[in-house]
Amino acid sequence: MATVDVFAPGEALAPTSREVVNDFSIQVATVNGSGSQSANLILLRALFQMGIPVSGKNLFPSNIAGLPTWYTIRAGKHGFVGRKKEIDFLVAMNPETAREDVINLDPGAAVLYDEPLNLKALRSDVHFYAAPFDKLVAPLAPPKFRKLVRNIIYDGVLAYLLGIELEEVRKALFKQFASKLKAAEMNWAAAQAGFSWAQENLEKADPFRLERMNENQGKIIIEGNAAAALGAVFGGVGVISWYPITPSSSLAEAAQDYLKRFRIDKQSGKATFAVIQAEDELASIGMAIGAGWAGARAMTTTAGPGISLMSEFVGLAHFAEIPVVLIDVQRMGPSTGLPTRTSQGDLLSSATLSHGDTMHPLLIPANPQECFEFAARSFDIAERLQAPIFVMLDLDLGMNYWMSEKFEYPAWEMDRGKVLSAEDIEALQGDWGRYRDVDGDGIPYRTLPGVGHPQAAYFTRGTGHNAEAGYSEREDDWTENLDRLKKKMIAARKLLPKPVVRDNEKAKVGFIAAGTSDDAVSESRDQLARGWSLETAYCRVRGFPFSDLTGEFIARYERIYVVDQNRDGQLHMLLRRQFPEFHDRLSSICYYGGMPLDARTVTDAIVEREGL
Amino acid sequence: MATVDVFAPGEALAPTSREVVNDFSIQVATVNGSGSQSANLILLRALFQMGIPVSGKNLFPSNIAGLPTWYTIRAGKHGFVGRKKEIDFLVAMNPETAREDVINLDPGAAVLYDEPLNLKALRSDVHFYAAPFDKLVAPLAPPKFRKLVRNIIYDGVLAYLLGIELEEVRKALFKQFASKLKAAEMNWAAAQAGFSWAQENLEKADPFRLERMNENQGKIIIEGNAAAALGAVFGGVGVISWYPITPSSSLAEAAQDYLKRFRIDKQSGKATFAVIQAEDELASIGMAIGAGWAGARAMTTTAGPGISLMSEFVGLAHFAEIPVVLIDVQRMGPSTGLPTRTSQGDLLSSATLSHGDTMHPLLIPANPQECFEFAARSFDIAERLQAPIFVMLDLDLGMNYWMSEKFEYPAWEMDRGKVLSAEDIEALQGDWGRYRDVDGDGIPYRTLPGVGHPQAAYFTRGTGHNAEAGYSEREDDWTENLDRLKKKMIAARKLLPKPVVRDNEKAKVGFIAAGTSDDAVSESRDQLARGWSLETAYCRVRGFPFSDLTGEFIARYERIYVVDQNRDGQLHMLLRRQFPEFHDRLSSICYYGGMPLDARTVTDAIVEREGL
Amino acid sequence: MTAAAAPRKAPKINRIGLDLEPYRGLKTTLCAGCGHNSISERIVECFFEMGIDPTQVIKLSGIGCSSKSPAYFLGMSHGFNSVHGRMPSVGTGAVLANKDLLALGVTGDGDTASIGIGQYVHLMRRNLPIVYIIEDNGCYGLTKGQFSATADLGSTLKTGIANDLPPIDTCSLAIQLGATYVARSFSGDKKQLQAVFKGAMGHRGTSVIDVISPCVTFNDHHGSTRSYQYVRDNRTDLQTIGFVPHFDEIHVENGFAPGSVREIEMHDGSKLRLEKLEEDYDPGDRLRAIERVETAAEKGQVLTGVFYVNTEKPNFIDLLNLDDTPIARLPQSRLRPESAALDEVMEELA
Amino acid sequence: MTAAAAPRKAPKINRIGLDLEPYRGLKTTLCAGCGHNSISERIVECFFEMGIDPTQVIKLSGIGCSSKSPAYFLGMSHGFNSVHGRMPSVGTGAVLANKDLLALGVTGDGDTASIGIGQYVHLMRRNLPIVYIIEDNGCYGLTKGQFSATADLGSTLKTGIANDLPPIDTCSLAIQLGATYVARSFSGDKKQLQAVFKGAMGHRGTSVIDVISPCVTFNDHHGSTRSYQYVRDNRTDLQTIGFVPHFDEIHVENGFAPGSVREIEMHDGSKLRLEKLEEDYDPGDRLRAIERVETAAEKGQVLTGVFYVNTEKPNFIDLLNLDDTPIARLPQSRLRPESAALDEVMEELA
Ligand SMILES: Cc1ncc(C[n+]2csc(CCOP(=O)(O)OP(=O)(O)O)c2C)c(N)n1
Ligand SMILES: Cc1ncc(C[n+]2csc(CCOP(=O)(O)OP(=O)(O)O)c2C)c(N)n1
Ligand code: SF4
Ligand code: SF4
Ligand SMILES: [Mg+2]
Ligand SMILES: [Mg+2]
Repeated sequence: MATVDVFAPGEALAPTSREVVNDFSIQVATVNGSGSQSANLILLRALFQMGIPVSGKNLFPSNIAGLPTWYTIRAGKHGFVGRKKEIDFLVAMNPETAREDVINLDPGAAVLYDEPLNLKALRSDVHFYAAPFDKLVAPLAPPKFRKLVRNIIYDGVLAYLLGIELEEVRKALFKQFASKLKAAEMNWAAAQAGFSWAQENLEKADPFRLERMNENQGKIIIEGNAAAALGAVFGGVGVISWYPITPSSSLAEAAQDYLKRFRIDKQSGKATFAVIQAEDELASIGMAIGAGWAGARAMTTTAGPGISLMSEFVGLAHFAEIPVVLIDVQRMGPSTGLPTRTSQGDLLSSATLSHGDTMHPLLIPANPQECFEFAARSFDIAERLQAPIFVMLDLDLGMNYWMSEKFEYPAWEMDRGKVLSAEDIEALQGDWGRYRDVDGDGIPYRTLPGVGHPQAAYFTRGTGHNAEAGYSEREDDWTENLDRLKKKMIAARKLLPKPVVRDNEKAKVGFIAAGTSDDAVSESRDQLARGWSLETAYCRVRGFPFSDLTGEFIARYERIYVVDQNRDGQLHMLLRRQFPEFHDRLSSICYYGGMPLDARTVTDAIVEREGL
Repeated sequence: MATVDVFAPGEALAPTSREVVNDFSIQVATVNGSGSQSANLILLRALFQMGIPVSGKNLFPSNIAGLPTWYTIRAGKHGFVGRKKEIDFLVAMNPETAREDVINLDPGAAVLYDEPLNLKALRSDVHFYAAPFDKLVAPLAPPKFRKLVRNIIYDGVLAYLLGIELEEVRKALFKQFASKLKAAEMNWAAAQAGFSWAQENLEKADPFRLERMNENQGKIIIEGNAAAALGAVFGGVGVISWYPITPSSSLAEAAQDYLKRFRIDKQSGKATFAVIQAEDELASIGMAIGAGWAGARAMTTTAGPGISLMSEFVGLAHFAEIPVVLIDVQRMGPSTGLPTRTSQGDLLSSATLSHGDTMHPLLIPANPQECFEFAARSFDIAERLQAPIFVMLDLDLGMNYWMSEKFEYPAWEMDRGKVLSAEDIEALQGDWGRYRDVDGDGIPYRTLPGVGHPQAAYFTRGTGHNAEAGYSEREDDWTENLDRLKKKMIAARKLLPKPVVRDNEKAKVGFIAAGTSDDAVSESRDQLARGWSLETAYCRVRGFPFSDLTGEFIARYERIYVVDQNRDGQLHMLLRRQFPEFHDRLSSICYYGGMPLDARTVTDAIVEREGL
Repeated sequence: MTAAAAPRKAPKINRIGLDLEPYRGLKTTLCAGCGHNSISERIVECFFEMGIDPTQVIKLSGIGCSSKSPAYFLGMSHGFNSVHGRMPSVGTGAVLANKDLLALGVTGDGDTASIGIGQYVHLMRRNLPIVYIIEDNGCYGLTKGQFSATADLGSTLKTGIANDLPPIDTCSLAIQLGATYVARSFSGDKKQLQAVFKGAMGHRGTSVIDVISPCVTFNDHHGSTRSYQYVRDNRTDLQTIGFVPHFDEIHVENGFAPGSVREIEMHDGSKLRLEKLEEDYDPGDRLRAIERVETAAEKGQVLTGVFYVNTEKPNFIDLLNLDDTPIARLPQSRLRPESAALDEVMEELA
Repeated sequence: MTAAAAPRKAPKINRIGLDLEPYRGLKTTLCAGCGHNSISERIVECFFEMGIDPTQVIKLSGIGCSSKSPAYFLGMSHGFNSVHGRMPSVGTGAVLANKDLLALGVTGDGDTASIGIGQYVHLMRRNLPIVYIIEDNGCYGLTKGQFSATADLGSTLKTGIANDLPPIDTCSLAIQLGATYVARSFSGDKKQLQAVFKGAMGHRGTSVIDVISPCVTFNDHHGSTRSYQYVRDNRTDLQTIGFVPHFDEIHVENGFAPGSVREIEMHDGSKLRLEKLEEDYDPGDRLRAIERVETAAEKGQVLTGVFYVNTEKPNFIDLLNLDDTPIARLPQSRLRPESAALDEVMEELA
């Protein structure tokens, strides 16, 4: 049930006059560990430099080398660069998947392939270009480098076929191999060779073409993990304890690199941070909690299995009221699941992680800028609330390359929360209670170990306690404490980023989505408006518990579709939990195939549900 | 806002002619580790033997010796033996709490106290009896036994004051000290001494009295943990791996005792079971999963912190479809919380334990019979569904003494689920797939390791797999598998115990509750009917996901009060999740003070909400 | 890509009448040249040559490149690729449920010594009958090469960063904590690996074999102490190891110098023949074994050989005194006590 | 109930001008006679006598009777009673955040050796500056007396059931894995305990002190190897231990036979004086130490003394090369890089 107009399958193909400019997808099918990543990034950068809105998404297997990998570049002249479900231009380099890759194409697509694969015979309704990569690479590089250089050749061929400016390929290439000039030269020769060969041997027949635009002024290209890492660094993180796990490892590793660069004293060589690769996730969250308790801005990074392992400790941090940041780069679960596929499957488990009555604030960024900002702000929120805060990225956001505005320097004062100094304690003559609700917002005051005042100490515990932090099993102490914790979490709403609301006076239908569903929903709204004249409103939530503004949004529209990248509609569930009165307006659209969500999937669902 | 008629506080007290027979509460306040447990159990048993409906609840601190403990016996001639909020007859043996204990009494209550405590001065509106326990004990036992024997004396005094038949005290006492005849004799002398002294020195002034009934024919007294342990033994458990944690340790320990008694071959001395005290909860659930995978009926026992630690492994068992039983004896969380207080705080976290989309069936017993039956049945359900099954006891049910009908021998055939034998595989000529949905119920077939057929093996994993158990990262394999798992969990409803429904044609108001809320809700319904003429219906759910019958119940009543023993209304949340269309009928009554729920708390809430 | 290939000279049919095929697994998806692939090949050979019924074997693993490898051998055996670092508990449960199966655990150094060290320690204490192979590359292969807890002091990452924490020696720990067959070998030494594996297969107690198994992608460079080159340059053999299968009494694999050989009879009747290279080394002496292994570590030697064997100590199944029929195979009549038993208890509680 | 009471002869005011009161904690809620109470008393005395500022100490624990005890000493110090078995990670984080604090971990044998052995092992590797006291009663006191993983082979429960798994020796493990001050003592030996504690307080690395601390309620009976009686009957001292505080150079606590005394200078300048009772024992020899401890275990000796000291090895904070100001005290200006730094990165990514 496709919603974009297509050829009838099997129909033979004549060279087309219809042109598709700057709005299509290119997919390169290779084998991982074969070094195609460089070639793909150069392609991505070249388009970026040509001022075309673009994104690059890597679909890779959960192993190290030798298995199929697909890299997809989406050019989107209207600014929509979410995944496109259909592949328009395929570069088929992998013998293992080439057949299936070609068969899955929509008619009218184009294929550049490695000549020996002989794909042309497979169907007549797509455009084929064959290139003899082995032959081309032979004169360019000594045998041991050929595997890598070979891939750069397709960059050159594509440059010719799609109209990518060769100068931009050169710039991107030299940026990519900045530290290895020799390799750069060799690869640049390969790109040129590909281009020349194509110029002489291929005849352009497909409609896909790129041309310079002017959309990327002042923009950058970055993965969400690197953006969040930078956010943590500029947010003043002090201690990062982590355990390697896809897709979060690169976040901790990037943070470590940036910290080494910017947070080591030039004179003394000494560090204002500690990054610890812990022995597992129980240890990494334990260390972060210990550090948060002792007054450092502390965080850990992980993915689903780590969240599960951290469950007991997060309950402790919640109940003992210790600031700590957890960045969860969500991958597809349950269990070990699909470690290299994206999902929003940890929303529910994170929001109520641990046994007993708990609730934890979530921040849900949708783009690198928000990764940066939310990571930086998460420490303020954690220290203000004295609670664990989850920053919910996902694999798509974290590991793929996104265009972004440049990040704004965090000009705000850090909020270190309600911390009493020795002078404060002195002024209070020691009359303070660690868990007293002095301000009526449920948030108590704390002291840091070592503050040095004889009346500053208190005893932290996960067991029942009274307002003075004394051990207590009394019914009234317990219920008062739990009530205060609830109050505090309700107060949390105000500290979290507000939803991004796109009202629409003409609309009866609204969307609610979070995180990386944004691209697909935005593009789908465009498709619906243009293809079906369906006007829609849109509220992108960015924090849980949800803002009142979200409730007000729901109240304004008759039918709200909540888009989730998980099976059970976890965002939908959390919304219904907080806004039960609107339960019958909220319906759920779930995608859980592990690919980045695409607009067509959303549009198809709406078309069906709305009976369009 | 009390709902039972009381004296005006402070009003002086005349000996009363109003008699309260067989329906009141006795509380013994002592210090733990002082051996009062025996004295209290003897009291409980004596009442039981007198045919009076009775329960005994121990309120103890989370330490080993030296802190205040309260033992409460509830006699309930109408069969309501849930906790009574008011203490009617206090035995004050603990100097540390005596003052507060007395002050908290309602007017008209009675107090037996240790003479030196001199409590009489505290107020004039309760009945006091002072006994010189030290003086009385001196001639009865050598110094080192006096601490223990002293407590038995209050049994004797109470026997006189309340009309407990001394012969029943004797029987209970000799049962209690069955293996230690010397101790029995010494204690029997103490009981008699208490009785005689009271006879000679006390004048009965309070209204509370016990007299023989005939309600306990064929009944037993047992803790829920022992009942569940028996259930596991008769359910055919093969491997129990556990880690000590209050309040579940006694379950595993009782199971081990029963297994040693009934499941060791008399001739060979060999065991048909293995009980392993693991090194922690990650290991105990891992062992149980390994055993379930290899074909044994396997279980683990734990409490909230353990549930949190088991989170990752439970996701594996869910996703790899391995039968395993988890018994969670719930205590008060979050975090270490109140280890010796009861709650229903793990319903939500257990139902969706682990990251990603998961769902796990819960069985929620309300009494020892159900503990027995559900524990036994849980293995059938686990093996039928090939999934982790949670049996949700709580501290009140697990560790306190309950009257019960005798358990019925499980006459049903064990359901070992869809397991293919070597012959089956042969007949299929090896054409089977571990995760194929052959029967359309979402439940696949499995083989056990060692079954011996060359085509029987498959590879179990927590990563993505296809219907043949082959590793797969394909979008279609993944979504089909997740869809099947969902279908399976929906099918689970039919395997779970149906709700106990008490319809009421005259009622517009209904209750939904689960587990140990039963006593309080049942008694509250009686109070509401008699005190406020409010007729109510009642549906006690016993499994999650909920039966359709529960949905139908909700549809029949205008206003449904969902009673929860946790702060956030977890049962209420789960009901709203499954039956969103009824969200506005369902309102939530939550108690989370850690005591066993009492009727008055429920009644007070209804009276207020219904504006009675 | 290398399939777990057959040895060249192996006989076509083994003593239980099977050819090599049933012992093979799927095509490996590990990197070409990965030490783990060689280990898979040895496993295929050893089970074939010993004539063990593959349907009576279970393969257990955690998470990692190494932990994937059970898919690449013994395709007729049930396999369980569990969660990261917690395979020992899963294996324990499986063996409790069915003590008649031969349990083969294959895991990584990260899986065992980093996240998994707690379960490892307790597994050793129990002396559960299991063959526990650590494919030890000193790093986390599957997550792209970070240090694991067996990385040596000073060993470097590809980025040049040096490890500054002392390694956990899984062998000396195993000996200390109660394992009863402990060896270290090298993925590149076919002969030694075979002898050591076969010895373990005949042992009914916890066998730990730490196999140095280089990660060609992330840890095979100069500066790494787990590279093929480093192992070749720094390897010290404790013994020359021969093996005489229980079904083949006459055959002697090596011509040993008389007197210098120590023969150990395993539980299945096979004999491990250790030709001493270090004069007075006694693999029955627990304290000496620990000391020798620790000394090697201090000196930067890659010491290989059978460090410790104890065939006397009762294993966990012995301690539990389990019924002859495995628990998993017991019928309802043996699992559910008679109704008289319930009556008895009810009577007591009445 | 015993309060953590003062020593009788202690001077009234210590060198930083405090009396004993600030070193005390709440009244204990442990059983009367519990070994843990004696340890609390020693902690109070040692911190008082060494004149350590209690506001610069943090107390860390897991869950158990032992782990409760930090509430009963050093009331002026921040305390953190965390989760079962995972105190090492919490302590690590706290020390990273504020390296200037003296970290005192107090835990049980169940907390450390059963559920916590994984974190324990990794703590040892890091040589984090922390004083880690194990209150070792061979059982789980708080959950009513089950065996822990340090219970000796054959030691019995009150029910008569004997332990059949080998114990984990936390000391030999600590030495093997990298701890740099490792001792065993007895809750009933006030003098030894004081010297051993004070030595640890002056050490900047991981100090492990395994204190045999009988559980009078569940594990003090005949048949237990952790009863007061058993320890008295089977105790062997490695040394007689004296201590000279750094602020008191002249004072010599014991009259040692000349030549037989080994003096070790701790990081704070205090001196530990070990009068050798076993001739050639050298607490600097890692392998000998492991061997001696393991031998004692095999013989059923309760060996006490300072087993191993290494004041040379860099600790975890040294390795991290942290700024002089503890991370927790750094102002915003030092935590947030200048805007130029962000500009630089943005430029690279443009
Ligand atoms: C709970 C959890 N944490 C982290 C991971 C990520 N992870 C996968 S494999 C691996 C390390 C494997 O290292 P090792 O056991 O040495 O195996 P190798 O790949 O080196 O053979 C990690 C950390 C995971 N799968 N699960
Ligand atoms: C995760 C978790 N599992 C189990 C428990 C229950 N528990 C509390 S204390 C304890 C054992 C403590 O033993 P040990 O550390 O030796 O301390 P002791 O009481 O003997 O001093 C256990 C198992 C818990 N609190 N948390
Ligand atoms: S990454 Fe290393 S360990 Fe993993 S398969 Fe490749 S070579 Fe082997
Ligand atoms: S139970 Fe044992 S360990 Fe706990 S306080 Fe009592 S004596 Fe001490
Ligand atoms: Mg490894
Ligand atoms: Mg203990």
